[in-house]
Amino acid sequence: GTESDDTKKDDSAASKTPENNTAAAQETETEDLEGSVVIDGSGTVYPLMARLAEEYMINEQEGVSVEVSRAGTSAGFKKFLVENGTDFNDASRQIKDEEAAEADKLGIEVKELKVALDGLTFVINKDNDWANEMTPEQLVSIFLADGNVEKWSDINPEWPDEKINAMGPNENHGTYEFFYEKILDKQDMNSNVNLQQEYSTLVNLVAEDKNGIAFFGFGYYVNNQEKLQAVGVDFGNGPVEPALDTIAEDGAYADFTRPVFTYLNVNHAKEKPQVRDYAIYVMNNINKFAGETGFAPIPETEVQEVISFLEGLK
Amino acid sequence: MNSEFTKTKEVSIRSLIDENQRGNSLRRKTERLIPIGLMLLASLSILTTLGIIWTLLSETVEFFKRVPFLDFFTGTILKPLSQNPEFGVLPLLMGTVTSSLIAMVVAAPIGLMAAIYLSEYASLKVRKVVKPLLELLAGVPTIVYGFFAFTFVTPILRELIPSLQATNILSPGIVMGVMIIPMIASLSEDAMSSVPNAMREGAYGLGSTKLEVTRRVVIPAALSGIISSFVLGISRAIGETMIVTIASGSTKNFTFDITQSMQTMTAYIVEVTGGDAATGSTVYYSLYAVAMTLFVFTLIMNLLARSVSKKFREEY
Amino acid sequence: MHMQTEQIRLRHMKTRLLLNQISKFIFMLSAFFGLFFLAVLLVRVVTEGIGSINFGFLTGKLSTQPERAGIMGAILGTFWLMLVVAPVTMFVGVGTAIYLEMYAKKGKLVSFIQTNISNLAGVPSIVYGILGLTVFVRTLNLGNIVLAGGLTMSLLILPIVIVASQEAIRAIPFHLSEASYGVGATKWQTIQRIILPAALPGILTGAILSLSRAIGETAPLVVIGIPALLIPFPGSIMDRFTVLPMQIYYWTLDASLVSEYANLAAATIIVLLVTLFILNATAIIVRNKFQRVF
Amino acid sequence: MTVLKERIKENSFSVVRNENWTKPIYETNGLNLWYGTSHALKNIELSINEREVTAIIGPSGCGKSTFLKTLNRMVETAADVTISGNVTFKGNNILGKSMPVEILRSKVGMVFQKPNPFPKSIFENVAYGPKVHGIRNKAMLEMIVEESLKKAALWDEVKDRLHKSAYSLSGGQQQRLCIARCLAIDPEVILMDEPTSALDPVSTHKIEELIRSIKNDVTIAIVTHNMQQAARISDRTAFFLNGEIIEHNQTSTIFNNPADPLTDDYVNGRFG
Amino acid sequence: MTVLKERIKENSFSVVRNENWTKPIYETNGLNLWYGTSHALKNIELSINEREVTAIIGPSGCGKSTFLKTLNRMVETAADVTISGNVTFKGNNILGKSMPVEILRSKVGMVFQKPNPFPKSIFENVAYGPKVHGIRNKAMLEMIVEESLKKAALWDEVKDRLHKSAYSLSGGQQQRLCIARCLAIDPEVILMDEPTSALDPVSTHKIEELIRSIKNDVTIAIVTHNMQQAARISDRTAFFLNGEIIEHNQTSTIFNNPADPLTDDYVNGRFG
Ligand SMILES: Nc1ncnc2c1ncn2[C@@H]1O[C@H](COP(=O)(O)OP(=O)(O)OP(=O)(O)O)[C@@H](O)[C@H]1O
Ligand SMILES: Nc1ncnc2c1ncn2[C@@H]1O[C@H](COP(=O)(O)OP(=O)(O)OP(=O)(O)O)[C@@H](O)[C@H]1O
Ligand SMILES: [Mg+2]
Ligand SMILES: [Mg+2]
Repeated sequence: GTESDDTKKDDSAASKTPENNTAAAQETETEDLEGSVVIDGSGTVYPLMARLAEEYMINEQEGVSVEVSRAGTSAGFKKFLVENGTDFNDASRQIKDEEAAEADKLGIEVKELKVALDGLTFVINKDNDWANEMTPEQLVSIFLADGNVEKWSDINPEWPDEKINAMGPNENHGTYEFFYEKILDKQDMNSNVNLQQEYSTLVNLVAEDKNGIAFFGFGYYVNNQEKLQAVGVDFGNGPVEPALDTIAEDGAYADFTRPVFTYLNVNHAKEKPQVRDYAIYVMNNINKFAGETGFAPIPETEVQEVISFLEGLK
Repeated sequence: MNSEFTKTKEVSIRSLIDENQRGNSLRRKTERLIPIGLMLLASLSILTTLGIIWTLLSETVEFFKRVPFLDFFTGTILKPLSQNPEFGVLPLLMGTVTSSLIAMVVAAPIGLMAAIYLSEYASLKVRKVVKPLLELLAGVPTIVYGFFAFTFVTPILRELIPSLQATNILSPGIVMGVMIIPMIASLSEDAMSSVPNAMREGAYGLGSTKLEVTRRVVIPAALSGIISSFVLGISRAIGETMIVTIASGSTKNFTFDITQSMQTMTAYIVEVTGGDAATGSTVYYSLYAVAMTLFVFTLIMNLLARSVSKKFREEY
Repeated sequence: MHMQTEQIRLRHMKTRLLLNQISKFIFMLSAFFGLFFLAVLLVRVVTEGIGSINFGFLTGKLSTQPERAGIMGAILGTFWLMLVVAPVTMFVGVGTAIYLEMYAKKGKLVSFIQTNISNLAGVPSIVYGILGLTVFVRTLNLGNIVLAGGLTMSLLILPIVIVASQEAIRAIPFHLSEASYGVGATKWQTIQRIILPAALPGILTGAILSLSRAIGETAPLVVIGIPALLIPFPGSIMDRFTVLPMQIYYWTLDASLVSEYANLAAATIIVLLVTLFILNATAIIVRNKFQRVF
Repeated sequence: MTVLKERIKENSFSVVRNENWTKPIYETNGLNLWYGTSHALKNIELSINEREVTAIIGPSGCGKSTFLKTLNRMVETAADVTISGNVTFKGNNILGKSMPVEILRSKVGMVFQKPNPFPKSIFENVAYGPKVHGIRNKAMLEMIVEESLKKAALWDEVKDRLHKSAYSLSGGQQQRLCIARCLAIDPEVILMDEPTSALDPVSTHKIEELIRSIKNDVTIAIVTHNMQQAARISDRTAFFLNGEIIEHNQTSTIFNNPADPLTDDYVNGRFG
Repeated sequence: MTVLKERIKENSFSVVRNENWTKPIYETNGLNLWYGTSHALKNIELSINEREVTAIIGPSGCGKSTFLKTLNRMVETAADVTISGNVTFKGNNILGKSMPVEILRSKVGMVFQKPNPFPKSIFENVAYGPKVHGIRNKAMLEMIVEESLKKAALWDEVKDRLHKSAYSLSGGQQQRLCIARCLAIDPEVILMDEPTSALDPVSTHKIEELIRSIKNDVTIAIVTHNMQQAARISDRTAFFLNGEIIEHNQTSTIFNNPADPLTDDYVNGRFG
């Protein structure tokens, strides 16, 4: 109950600033634009970016067609880093060195736009009344190859003497990459962990399994709150529930928080007014829609920085 | 019309035809080109086969340069994307075989009995209604079956089998079986109705009941056709993709436990192509190796079905 | 001997007749099982999806907002896909069938082609997806456009169209060809004037049925990487596109993100099934209307 | 036709006047049959006498086979058949529900135009009937098979290869095998539908001999398009045309002194 | 057979002795034909005379249809047919490459056992032949259709519904339509394969009349299983058995005084 109230509050708070900015943006936009803006990349970021694109086409520029696809971060970069490639590439991770090098080679100037924050959320079954709060170490031990945890009682002797069914998204997902690199610190994952391609599968598995525990992005939890409960993580100062206000770069949930991005082809932004206009629109409105799609907003200062960079492109 | 007129006209018909025929040698020559053009069209199907084989083979060869042949076919662990990838295909084979077997357990008896009913028992009217309806069942897109298995059959099965997982191989297996029923029913029915009626009449004439005619005359005579319909059904189940993809998850379990999630070869292909597998990575090549295995599997099944049914056609 | 057999005969008759009755009942249940399943499936899908079907849904663009989402893009995509698949398969399929039935000497080559076709019909659709991905999308570098998807689908259903056309041609009684040859018509004249017109209903029926297979097929497009996303309505065969089953697939999976998507998926299934139903009904009408008179 | 009707009337009073008249085993009364809407048998009145050979002749499509198949209700295996009227077999109306077709058919054997042995061994073909009727005893079966094959004049030709496929026999042998298969269930009537029309002269001759030799035991109704055959082997002949009986009488009368000019035209080949 | 051979020998010296002997339009010489490995025609020596009706009789499967279809090379449409020997049509060997089959067939019409009109209108059926031979002129086509239908004695029955489907006609009318279709290309020979065996007495009679009326213009070879029909309408008769010609002679001789006992057996219905 409380979390969703928080969400709403956060929403209305965030929506203030964009309105001002939209007004500002409208001044510069004297003519009706047309043409297309092509976006591809991460499926995690897709809901947010698709939402923005829709709003843009309905409210701002009817003549511009914004196309959003979700081939995945890496596949998206492949379409991004070619001649006449896509204008934006959504990414649930930062651009890799090889990819950046490829961009240099092709003479594509790439600008990283951080668009939102995602909190890695651990979910358990609604009937699970013991593991509602855990420490990061406890959580990690469940997923580690040499964590020596098989049953709940291995973590806490008072907990049931039943096997834990750990699950998560498979290696196709940026979420897995983040979990493996940042949370597990690149230690081997327990081979018993049930890795799934589809988030819907994970949601169902945990919703039906009293001993299930899974991790994924906050968005998938927000939308399934009636089926799942989130584990409050005790980073040392008492348990913290993932929520839009705790998932912030300096929030209480920061340790399990990662940024998501979209990468802009600056050359295109210079050549095509609609691309630049859209980029500015995205940054102006990003925090308004982040909450709705299960992401936490990024600091307003960062937004302004990027906007002034974009306005400088002409 | 007077006969004088008729007479002259008659002559002119014949001479007109003869004249046209003389001028027709060009036409006859161009006619010779037609079969050549048509043959080119027909060869397109061979080209398709070659295309499939070439596509699969070239990348599969690359895969086996990286992963030893034996490891692939005897490995029980499949972790294609992990940091220490392992490429054992057995979990996928297990998933494929298990789901196909479940499907056949459902489809073979029901399909055969439905075929018997339609071919031997049903009145023309019933047949006229039931057959197109069964065709309709066969025409339902598999994605719909997948949706149905996942959102409806699994929850119902979980009421009966509490230990059943939300994604499991049992539910898609059963639904796949239902999907195959029309195919087996219609192919077996074809086989049974091509048993000459004379043979049935011979048996009826001796006072046999329908059941006896069916059991002792029709089924033995149609046996190879029926078996071939089963084999084709298996082949169809092996190649089915969307139902298992949606309803069985992507756990690469090497297990006999049908209440668990298992991945089939087809679902693996969907998983890998849907993901970020970079061209040139081993994962990318594994896609082709699995597809090749799948292709060979179904090819063997089809050839088997064909040779079985051929044998049967030779009988009369 | 006579008396003995007579007695045995009568003794067994009751059991035999009873067995016959029982098994008839079981066979009948089996035949109706599939239909029962079909009915449950339809009821389930309709109750779940009918509420979401309205004008906006049918004509609207795709959206992440369930109440705003429409499937016009997928409908148009399906339409454009058919515009590629239908002519390609008809041309190649009927041509191949004519060659095999009318011209080719029955021999090794024909039986090779025939075996090949029936094997192609048994190749899993996902393998065609890989073929399409490798050849059309990557090697020919067409990308995820209607043409690439259409050609892939064409290859997929070609064997069905060929076999259906062959059957339609074979069903034309030979005495009609005989009559035509008998007045001195050439082979091509006979094909053109007698066989094709008579076989047309059969060919069309087969073509429509295989088109409906193509409309419902998902796996190859998943492999090719057809997105079900925010893209403009396709306006030509060179545009990117999505189709109804892809939309169902994504909405089924994304239902964990937005639970209303499950209803949208069911609604899309209804649209898809209605489309297929119309096509099938057309096929049946064609078949009955031009019911063979010869 | 009038002659026949009178006779049937007489018969219903059991007044047997004709010296050649034996007991009728079959009697049909106002028999009509439709395939869908096409009227294939029209008001057939005909009786078939016990231990006689009745030939049924008529041009193609006149309903000969249909009539024959009505006698053992095989005609009902076709789709959408409607029958009205009476067909009595030994006094019981076979069209009613009273008698299961299986019992009727076990008493009325049938031989078809094209030999139709089962794809089984010669032995199994003959043993099929007894087996479905519940005879399991092996010695008994062997005895039945031997006896039936002997009656069908086939025993000597096949006794060394009883367990070979029936398809290894020639057409004429297959036809005799089918007759043996009938005889194995000891029928009272055998219906034969053009049994020799697909056979060579020698086989035809053998079958005709066979018919002559068994007609003391069984009643035979035979459809033939070969008028001379009808003349050679039958006691009575019925002439069908367009689903009607034009004439039914002693064979010699039909061929030499027919009452109806149509019969005369037909037996003299002026049509058909 | 000996009789025939002698006659052929005589004929090869063009010594026409018999008063009924007209010019042969067809001559076959050592004609053999195999379907695959089965030998369907064995060393056939037969000539067919111009403006005569030649009947071909014999039991089922003896090769009558095969022989007839060899005369317009229709037999080659079956798979795996091997032919050896000579068949000359007006002096040209038709089995060689010299004459395209289309030309041969435009001169040799064919009528089949089952009426086989095209699924088109009556008019289109008759106009089909002229059309494929390049006659486009509408008035001309109309004239040809009318004339052909008149010759086939069908005009009066169909003149008001020329554009109705040919399937709306009765079987007998359809058969006459098929004959009209042949006549429309003004053939020199018409081959008829049991043209009346599926027809009723009245239709049969009409077709026989028709044959009589056109035989002054065209040569006719007719296969029939109806011996009386052969006797009624043919000038000469050839008796086939197992792919061989047993006897070929004037019709009256074949029926009344056959040289071969097999012929005698057959025409008197002792087999077949
Ligand atoms: N199963 C069937 N369904 C519909 N019509 C039928 C069926 N069997 C026969 N007929 C029709 O009934 C009529 C009588 O057919 P039947 O087979 O009894 O003739 P027949 O005298 O035996 O001919 P034939 O000498 O050719 O064997 C024919 O017009 C035939 O077309
Ligand atoms: N297309 C074919 N392929 C193989 N064998 C054939 C073919 N057509 C006919 N035959 C065989 O050739 C032989 C002669 O057949 P044909 O049709 O000429 O006999 P027919 O005298 O016309 O018989 P019917 O009186 O039954 O019409 C038969 O043994 C037949 O089985
Ligand atoms: Mg009959
Ligand atoms: Mg013939």
